Amino acid sequence: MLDFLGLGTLDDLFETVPDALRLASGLDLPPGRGEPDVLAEMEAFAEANRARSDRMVCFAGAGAYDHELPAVTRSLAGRSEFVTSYTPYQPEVAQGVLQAIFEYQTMVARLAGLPVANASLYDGASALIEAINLGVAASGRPLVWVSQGVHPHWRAAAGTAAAGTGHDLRSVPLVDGVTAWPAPSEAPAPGGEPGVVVVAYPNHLGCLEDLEPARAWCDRTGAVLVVAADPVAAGLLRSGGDWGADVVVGEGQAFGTPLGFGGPYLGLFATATDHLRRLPGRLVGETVDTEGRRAYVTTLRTREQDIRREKATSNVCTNQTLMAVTAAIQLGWLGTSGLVELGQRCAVATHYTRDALLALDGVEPYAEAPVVREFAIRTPVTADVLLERLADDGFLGGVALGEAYPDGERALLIAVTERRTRDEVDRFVAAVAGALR
Amino acid sequence: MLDFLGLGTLDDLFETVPDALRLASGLDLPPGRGEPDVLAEMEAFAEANRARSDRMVCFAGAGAYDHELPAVTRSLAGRSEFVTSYTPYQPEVAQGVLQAIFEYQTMVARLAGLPVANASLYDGASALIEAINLGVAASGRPLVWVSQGVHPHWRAAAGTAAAGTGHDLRSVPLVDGVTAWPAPSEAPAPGGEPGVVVVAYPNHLGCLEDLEPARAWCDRTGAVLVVAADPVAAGLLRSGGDWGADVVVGEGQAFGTPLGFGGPYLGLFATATDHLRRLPGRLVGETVDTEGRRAYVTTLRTREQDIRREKATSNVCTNQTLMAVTAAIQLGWLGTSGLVELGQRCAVATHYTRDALLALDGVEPYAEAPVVREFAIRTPVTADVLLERLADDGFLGGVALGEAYPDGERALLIAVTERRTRDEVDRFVAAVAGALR
Amino acid sequence: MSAPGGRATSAPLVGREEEPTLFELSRPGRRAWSFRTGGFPDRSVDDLVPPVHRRAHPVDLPEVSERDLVAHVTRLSARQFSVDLGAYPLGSCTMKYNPKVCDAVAALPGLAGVHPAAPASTVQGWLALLVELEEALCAITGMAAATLQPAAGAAGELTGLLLMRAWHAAAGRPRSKVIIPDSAHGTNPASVTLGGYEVVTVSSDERGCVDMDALHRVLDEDVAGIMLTNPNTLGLFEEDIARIATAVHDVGGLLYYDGANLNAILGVVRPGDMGFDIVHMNLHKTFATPHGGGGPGAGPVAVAERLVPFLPGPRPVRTVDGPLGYGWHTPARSIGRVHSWHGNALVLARALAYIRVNGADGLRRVAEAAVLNANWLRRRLAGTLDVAYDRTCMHEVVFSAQRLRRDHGVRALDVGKRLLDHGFHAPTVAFPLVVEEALMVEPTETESPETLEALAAAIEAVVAEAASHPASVTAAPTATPVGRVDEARAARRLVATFDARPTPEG
Amino acid sequence: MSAPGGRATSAPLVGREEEPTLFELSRPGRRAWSFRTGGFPDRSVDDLVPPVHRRAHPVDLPEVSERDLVAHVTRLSARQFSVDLGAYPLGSCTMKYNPKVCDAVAALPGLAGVHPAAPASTVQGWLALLVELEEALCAITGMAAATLQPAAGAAGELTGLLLMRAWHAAAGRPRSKVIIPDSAHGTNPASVTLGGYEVVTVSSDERGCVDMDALHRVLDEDVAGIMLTNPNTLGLFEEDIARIATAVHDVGGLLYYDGANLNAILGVVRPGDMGFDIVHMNLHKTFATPHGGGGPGAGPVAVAERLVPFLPGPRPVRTVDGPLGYGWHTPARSIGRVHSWHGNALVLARALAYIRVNGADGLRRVAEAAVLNANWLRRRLAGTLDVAYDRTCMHEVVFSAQRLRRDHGVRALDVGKRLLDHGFHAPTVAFPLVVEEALMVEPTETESPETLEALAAAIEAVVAEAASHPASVTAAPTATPVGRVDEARAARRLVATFDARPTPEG
Ligand SMILES: Cc1ncc(COP(=O)(O)O)c(C=O)c1O
Ligand SMILES: Cc1ncc(COP(=O)(O)O)c(C=O)c1O
Repeated sequence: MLDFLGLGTLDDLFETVPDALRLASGLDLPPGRGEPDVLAEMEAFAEANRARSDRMVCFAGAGAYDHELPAVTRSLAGRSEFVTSYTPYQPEVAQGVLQAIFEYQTMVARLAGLPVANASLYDGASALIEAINLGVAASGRPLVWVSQGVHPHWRAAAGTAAAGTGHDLRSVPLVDGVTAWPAPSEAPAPGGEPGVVVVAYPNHLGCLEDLEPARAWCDRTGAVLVVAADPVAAGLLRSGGDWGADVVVGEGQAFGTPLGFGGPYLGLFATATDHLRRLPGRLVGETVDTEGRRAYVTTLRTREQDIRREKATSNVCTNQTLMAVTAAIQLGWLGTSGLVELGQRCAVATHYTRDALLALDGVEPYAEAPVVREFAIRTPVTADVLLERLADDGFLGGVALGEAYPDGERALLIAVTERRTRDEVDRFVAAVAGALR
Repeated sequence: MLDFLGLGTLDDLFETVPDALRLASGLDLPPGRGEPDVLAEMEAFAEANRARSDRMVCFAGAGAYDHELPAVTRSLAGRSEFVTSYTPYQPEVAQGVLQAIFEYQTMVARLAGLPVANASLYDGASALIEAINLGVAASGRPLVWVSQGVHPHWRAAAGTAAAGTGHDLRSVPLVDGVTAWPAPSEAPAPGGEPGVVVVAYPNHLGCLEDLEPARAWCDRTGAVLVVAADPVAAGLLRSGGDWGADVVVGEGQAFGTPLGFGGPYLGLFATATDHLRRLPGRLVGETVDTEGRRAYVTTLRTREQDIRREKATSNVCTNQTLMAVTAAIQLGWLGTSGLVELGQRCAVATHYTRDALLALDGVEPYAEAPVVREFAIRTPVTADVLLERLADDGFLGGVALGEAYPDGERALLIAVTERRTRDEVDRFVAAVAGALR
Repeated sequence: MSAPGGRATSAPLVGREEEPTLFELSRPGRRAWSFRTGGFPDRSVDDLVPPVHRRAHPVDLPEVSERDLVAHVTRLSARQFSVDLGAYPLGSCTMKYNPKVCDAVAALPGLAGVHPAAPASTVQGWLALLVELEEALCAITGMAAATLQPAAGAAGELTGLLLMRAWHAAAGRPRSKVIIPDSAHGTNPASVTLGGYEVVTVSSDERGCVDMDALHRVLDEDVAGIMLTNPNTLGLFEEDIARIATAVHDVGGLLYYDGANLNAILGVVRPGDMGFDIVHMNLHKTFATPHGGGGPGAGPVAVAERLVPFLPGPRPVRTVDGPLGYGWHTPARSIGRVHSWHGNALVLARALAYIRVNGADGLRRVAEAAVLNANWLRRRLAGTLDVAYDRTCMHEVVFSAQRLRRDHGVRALDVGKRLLDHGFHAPTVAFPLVVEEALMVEPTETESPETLEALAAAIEAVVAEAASHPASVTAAPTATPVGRVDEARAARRLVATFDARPTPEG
Repeated sequence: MSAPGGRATSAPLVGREEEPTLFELSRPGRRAWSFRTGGFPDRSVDDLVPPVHRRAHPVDLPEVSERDLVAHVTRLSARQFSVDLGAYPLGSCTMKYNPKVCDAVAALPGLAGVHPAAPASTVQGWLALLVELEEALCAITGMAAATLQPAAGAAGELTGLLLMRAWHAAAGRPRSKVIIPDSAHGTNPASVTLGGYEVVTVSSDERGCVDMDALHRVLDEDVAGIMLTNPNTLGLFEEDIARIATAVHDVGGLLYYDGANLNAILGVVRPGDMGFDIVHMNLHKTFATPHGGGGPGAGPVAVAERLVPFLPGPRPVRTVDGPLGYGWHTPARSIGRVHSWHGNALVLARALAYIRVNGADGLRRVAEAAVLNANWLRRRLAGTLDVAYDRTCMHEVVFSAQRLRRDHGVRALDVGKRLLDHGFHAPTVAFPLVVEEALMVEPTETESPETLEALAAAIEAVVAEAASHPASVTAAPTATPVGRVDEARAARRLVATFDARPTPEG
């Protein structure tokens, strides 16, 4: 091939790279190794993780949950046609991915109780950020009220992004586990009239809060209501749309994606049709081919960065399609009854666990509002210490509530999914009792 | 649907089953359980196996080897089109499996050094039995000389089958690790003029033997020479065909199939064109479709049981196609150079291990003939005791040679594949030393 | 012709181009393999292997990159129909959907990574699993014990016949004949021959069942036994089974049950209760093993009490004393091994998982749905095709295309080929032999009413087309990756390896 | 129209029939799910969840059996092109083959099963892995440290711009503009806006590189920095990079390297050595993450020493004291989090495995092959299509179909569509914007010479056909699962969910 190009050596290929810049001695990396050696090295990393769901019983949640990952979802989502294809730029050879996304969009819209959903965003945090951007653009007001019930990492990420957009994010505190919105009578504090109001459902403490006050503020001020909703709880709870949300965002990891140390996950995003032209990210629509057969294609592309460039609704390009396809498969696996059953099983197990823990000496509720899959407790020792002790007993005992909340160091957030059994919970409660003794 | 059939209850479907025979109280089995529960139960069985290759270093062989199972082979062979299809009775929608088998047949024929190979048999033992049946039919003489170097389980299975066919199987003993064929001068003992002569290469002790004497006997008597050859050693060794075999059989597990407690494995079968009409099992041939495009189809079907019934060459129907497809993929992965490399690595590691073990006090060679991947040693304690001690140290230390061989209880057969590292071997040798102390 | 070399184009998705063989894609020097670093001191194989044993040239295998290997095999897979793609109403083959959880079971490192010769103390999980499976299969069949060694149905048949032979021999009255009905699966007569017996065929009566008179005519003291499938391969239940059993037992013969497909009788009736002495089962039909393009399977054989001492060994058993819960045991008068190891163990693990998931209740529902679906199709298509035996069938139903052939020259085979164009696999054609132009349909319990209706509608459409445009049917299929394949040429000019191809022109 | 319900026919394999949606296949009461038995005492949810929160009706989801779900999704997959099926010469997208061993890595239970909030003491393996990846990425780019949090390239860009902003702010001289070339990828301007900057575009010169004069005209003290891709999106190396760097640094600006695709420069030249301050990488292009139909990816950002204190946190680090080897650390002036957790961790694990398998030598060979392949195609097709900039390119090459359009009315888009009929994915069309009727071809290093030749031959054939039978090209594709798709209608009559479909006639 070099001959064909009239070149002498492979180095000549890089003739356009100035000599002075070229790496003289190669990369400072070890030489290549055989795949089995590398796999063994990676297995050694894996072995060094004690907190793996096949060896430690998982009560951690906080936005990442140990739900059922059925073989059927894994094998279907692992089909190489899905895994090794690109963004469906050529719809004629991409109907598989396109139709799967179309089905995903439909399911997410139904979960959210809103008419449109996009083809995915990176994760819960990025979905929230895009929702805020959409809300500010729609309302024309950069003041954003964010309930402290929203996941602290998502709030942090939104804060990071706000440095660029200049949005003014104000935290609204929780009191007794639910957001203490300013009373309607108060001067619209903090910060003036909000353009966007963000609330989580259930919130980070696992608590269910009444979304009416938030909706009322939006009605009063013309703000956009963003609800960060747990899509698993949708089996039992009213949808964001039903509460009057303009945008519903969420983390879709629970639908078929492994814990994976936090990624890749799946940002869910649904909205009302008014906001269609502001929708961030990809959207698949139904159409026909030249012979009138049903076909799918990415649509309303003029919103997107590759066409609109600096005026795009968002900069997102690569998204989480494979996770979206996975979620569509998993939601198909669950079906109407499975989602209800899932919600119920989580709720029953969560309440059983909560009751048993609260019966222990020294354990107190962190908040009293109703919960469905997660709850926080206060303990006499710090959460970090407690977690270490529980880890030695084979339990990932929860997530320390941490600095984001008052006295959070002594508070533990505990999630109980449908994968937990009574036996596991009983042993866990005993281990907590032991650890506190 | 019952209505459509004019039936009242599901029970009515079984109206043709006499009442007296119907199960009144249902099967004596527990009620159905959820898949996750069952998976957990199966995981508990798995957990109860200490001898798993991810936790114990494997030096066991004896016909089942711990070779590399690359991710690429596993993922390709796991494609559901291969896994969930039937025997390719409709070639127009089965070109995938058919072509894969055609490629497999070609590769097996080349490994064997013979022109034709079938589409697979159950395992090494069944391939041997079919070869004996073919040989007796071809020679017209039911006397079969079987070298004791042939795997004792295969010999046992051949003996079982001989009860039906009436073939007269005679063992020819090993002396110094190689078959002691009757001298050409001797009265053709044992049993008269053989119709079939069977020899293993390398044999069960791992030893390489000269196949000329066996070939000479066949030439003299018109017997069919069957060589049970290790296909991995084919990277280094002369093929059965090259030694003059009429039929080459073998166990194909080493090519991409997991140890799997002994199955499903893969019976390899190749032969000379003279024996084509006696070939057992399926055979794929190339042909064309109506438009002249290359296509594949199962052929010479009149040999098979579904057409020839009691006159068929064999009763085999379901075979091991998926393992054959797997082997074709794995042999494609290995390629010419990989098979050589594989053979070399096994040989180097095997000799290193053998030398180190023989340097230990009390360890002696069981045979002196040359070896490539496996060898036997004599130890002062019984092999069973030694294996238990080694298991406690994390080693599956080999396979007890056992009753099939003289003083076999104190002999251990040790296989060293390309997956073993020097560090593992050094630790193993130290463990053997410790166990013998 | 296709460009050779590592050509990555996706013919299957977009058209009907040939896929070159891996040999044509090969280029010397390319490779995909990689091994662990052993770290052993270098040694030349020439020092290790004597020259007489060294091969002169390496084995010629395809040399391709991993990329080209993956593209090739993926494209091959795209030229292959499968259950996961669509319905496969192939009678006698039970191409049902198998739950994916069984794949996960078979892939567990603690099952898949276990060496078959590891000491019993280190494989207690496997031994327990096998014992539990044996017990479950006995409960399902109503037998006393089972061997799990046979690798497929035919291997099970031969094992059963060898048990029969050993039993008669032990009783000191060896016999020479085994009776099988004319509708029997081809493996039955082939196995009988291998078992050292002579095949005696009994014909079916006009209802598709064993003709009792014919049976009585052939029964004598030289009959070792009879092999039956019940429901038989016409999908019909042998109502006279109790009388058959008595008649055979009366002459000292044994009853063998070809339980290749148990779908129809699970939880309904048990071979043991019908009087059978020996039963083989195809776990790859009823018990959740996908067929893998032709295998692997597993064909355990369960037997009545009196045959237990003859079972192949070693068998996994619960130990009665000693520190271990499970061990190996070879029965006193064992016929010996019938497999290199313990049978197709990973297939056996799938089967136990499947039985556990279904349980007693679920297995019964399997039978109900399998039989309901077959009868629904029988009724639904009764006006379209002739039903070979128009009575309640079990899990499969045999139609006949005799009239189509007579009136329009369209054969059962053509109907099957045309169905491929409709996206369905063809039914079994030309079997069972006792029905002219047979089309044997086994919908299985896993297809939905909508699929059955779509299948029926497709068959209706093909039959209608056979009358209106017979040539379109006989020229089918046209929408498949290749058109109708020249089978005669394949046999006439045998090319069974790439090396046997005539050298290409030019 | 397709029969609704759980219809199992394999349209994709045999024809071009539609696949119904899962909603149409749904039948109330069917189910696929099953859960572990919890064993908790029964309690009614009505006691647990106050009525105001309870939904009135369950969420309407498809109700299908596992069998129908599998058939549906498998059939969808059969309507999808992919790298594993064939070559995907999509410029700027780097659709290369990724070794399967990386899938095995991402599936390891000890990596995939780890909760992201588990205490550091229980995730030492993950922390070590991430630190080692960071170090390797720094070695490759010549930078001091990196954040692994960004989930894709665009997220990396925004992170980089926020770092730029924080740095200028910390230095007390906030700025308002960022310069990008007109050939830049669309995410660059979009990210600049989100970073709070104004986009200033510089044009390319006639050689396809940044026009130095134009650059000097826009450079001033209000410029926060410049975003460049080098090789740029025309596949050309910006030879003047050192002068550009000096010029930008001279006005106090920073240089941002859009390293979406590093294939061309691995082991050849490092962004750090060219003078860049910030680099993002798309691990899903260069480092072994298959694209998953559009994602997930990972877009780590590496920075020069002076920007390290601003990196997002918490970062995985080697600990200097304490009992643990690895821990978390948030830099002093961190811009904050840019991900819900720690980034797309399983993608990061794949990348480290890929880097280890290749090593320094292998990565260099990647660059050589990527560049060699692109230049070979450039040369091979120079007589067939116009090369936009006919000079040595790097890993991709841009052709123009301008003449075809002018002479025959065939556009770049049509050429791409017709290539689909030849079994290849289309090149990138209509990007970069600066080339009329652009056809941007990136063969990648994983395609063989034979594949390149087959691709070239197919392009030649299409170009010839465009002259002889332009209508066949503009009507393409015809051999694909669907014909050319009506994109305008999709936007005009938006149907973005099944519920938005007009109710079917009848
Ligand atoms: C009725 C019947 N008996 C026996 C067999 C033989 O089983 P196998 O193919 O597993 O050898 C089959 C299946 O092919 C069958 O359908
Ligand atoms: C040059 C260039 N920059 C940036 C991006 C954006 O990366 P991502 O799609 O991961 O957000 C891409 C890829 O799409 C690209 O090709």
